[in-house]
Amino acid sequence: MIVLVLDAACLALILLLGLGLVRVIAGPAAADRILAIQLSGTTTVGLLLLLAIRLEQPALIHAALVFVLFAALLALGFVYGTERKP
Amino acid sequence: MSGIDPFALAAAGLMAFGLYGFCVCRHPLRRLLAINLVGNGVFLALILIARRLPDGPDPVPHAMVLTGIVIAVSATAFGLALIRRQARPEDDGND
Amino acid sequence: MMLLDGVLALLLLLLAGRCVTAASLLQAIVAFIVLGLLLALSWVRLQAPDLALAEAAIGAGLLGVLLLGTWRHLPASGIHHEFPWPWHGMKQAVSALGGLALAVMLALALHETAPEPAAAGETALAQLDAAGVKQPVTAVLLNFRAYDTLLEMGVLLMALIGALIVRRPLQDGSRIAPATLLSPSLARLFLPPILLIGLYLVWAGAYSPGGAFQGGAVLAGAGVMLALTGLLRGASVDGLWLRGLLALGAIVFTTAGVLLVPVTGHFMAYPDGLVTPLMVLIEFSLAISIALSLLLLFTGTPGLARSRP
Amino acid sequence: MTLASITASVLIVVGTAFYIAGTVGLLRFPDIHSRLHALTKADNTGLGFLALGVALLSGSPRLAVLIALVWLLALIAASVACHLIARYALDGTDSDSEPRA
Repeated sequence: MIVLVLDAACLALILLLGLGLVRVIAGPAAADRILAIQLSGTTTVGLLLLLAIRLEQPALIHAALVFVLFAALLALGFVYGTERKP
Repeated sequence: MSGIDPFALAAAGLMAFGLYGFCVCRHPLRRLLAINLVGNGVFLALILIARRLPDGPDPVPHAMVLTGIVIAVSATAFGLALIRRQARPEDDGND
Repeated sequence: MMLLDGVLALLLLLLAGRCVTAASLLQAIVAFIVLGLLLALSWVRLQAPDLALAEAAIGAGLLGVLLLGTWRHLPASGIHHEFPWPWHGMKQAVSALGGLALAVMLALALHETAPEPAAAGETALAQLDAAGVKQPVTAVLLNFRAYDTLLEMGVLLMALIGALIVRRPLQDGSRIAPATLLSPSLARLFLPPILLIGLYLVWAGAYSPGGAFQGGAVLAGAGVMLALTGLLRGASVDGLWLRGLLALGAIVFTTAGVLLVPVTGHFMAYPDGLVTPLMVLIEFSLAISIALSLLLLFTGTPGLARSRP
Repeated sequence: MTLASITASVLIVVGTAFYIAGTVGLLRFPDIHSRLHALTKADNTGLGFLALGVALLSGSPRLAVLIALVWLLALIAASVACHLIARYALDGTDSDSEPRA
């Protein structure tokens, strides 16, 4: 039962990730594409947490942590140098 | 149907798209991305082959791919440095 | 789970296609970054959590930041839209046919090859007790195929040297101070847990997925975060200590290999009693060198300096 | 089927529902700022529910703390990322073909 719920949730999340790709492709602005990266990042973190339990690999939680960190870095890297002076 | 591994198709597709992009795209950054696609396809293929060991995945291809990821990134970083320099040659010497 | 794999593979193909056919450069880069995220998930599905960690940190994370940084530095005039679709011209059509042929052959090759146990992998698994670490991938990297890892460290340093040679001269002080106070405080909040995770991953490499490369990349990520929020900046002068730390991994690795030749009779062979502490020492020194090299590849400068607030 | 696993299932389903809401918002909302709002709030609430459910299932306090850390960092990162992207979009010259060097 619980396995079924986990599998269904994983499948739902990966499909949502696929749907989010519409924003990667359609844009229209650069910020939308970066937003799509943020969406993929959060969804991937959720998927990794689910898979950590489903596949019984606690190490995947570390991977989720690393993902959180680098998703933030990508947003920082994108706006770097474009910020207005105070 | 069950005989075909979707990841095998993905590996083949990644290499093919990479080759196509490398031939067709003109911007050097796009070509760099295309090479990375080919690399990712090769990594995927290696890991697929590593699954064939009966008791657990084969650690040797895993280690090779790990090495490969780092090498690919450092080579790409060098390529990016070259692209930056090529894009703005006028900045020479104004330190 | 089979369905999950199918969707994952489909999305990988979609993004790869998007990456080479996108009209604007940023679209291609974003497709590539998301491809990296999905590849990390694929590694999880292919029983390679080590690679998932490495891909998350290096493949999708650091490479993505580097690509976005380069995109930002390109002059607007140099970027023209491209429409690389197969029906756009003769060259495109021929390349598409070539790609298709390659894909079919590779898919057949991957599908047809008879499952044959690989000798090297079985030996590695059988000899795991002698390696000094419990994690097979770490054992292969640091012990059974230590040459590879040493040379990899060399390649990383060469790439750094190359990037420094071709870099544009740095204009000190031209870095824009972040206008929002939020991002430096983000960096201050994130720094302790990141450093902890990075060091933990290096340490944990001995018995669970992780190791010098993943840990080093996370540590480099911490540095990149400091650089992006203006707390740390690239400097055009370097210190001897920095060079020393860059070379530390290669030096410790080689020294351990050479000094123990009289004991074991082979280059890069380790005696039984010493093997575990040696592995830990080598792993940490490699992690430091990897983190610094990746960070300097990002800043593109030979040195680092603290920014004054 | 214990009480813990039933609770966890409910939490995971609720979390997934929030993810669906977030993605639909990203696709359907008309401008970048409302998309940001949909994504940052809904997805991180969804992640919170998922994390709670997964922590319940993990059954070890160590992993639960680690999962809580994932969520906490994700919240901080998402809020800062959202702020930065919103500021960038406010600048108005947003076009993905011309980077401002």
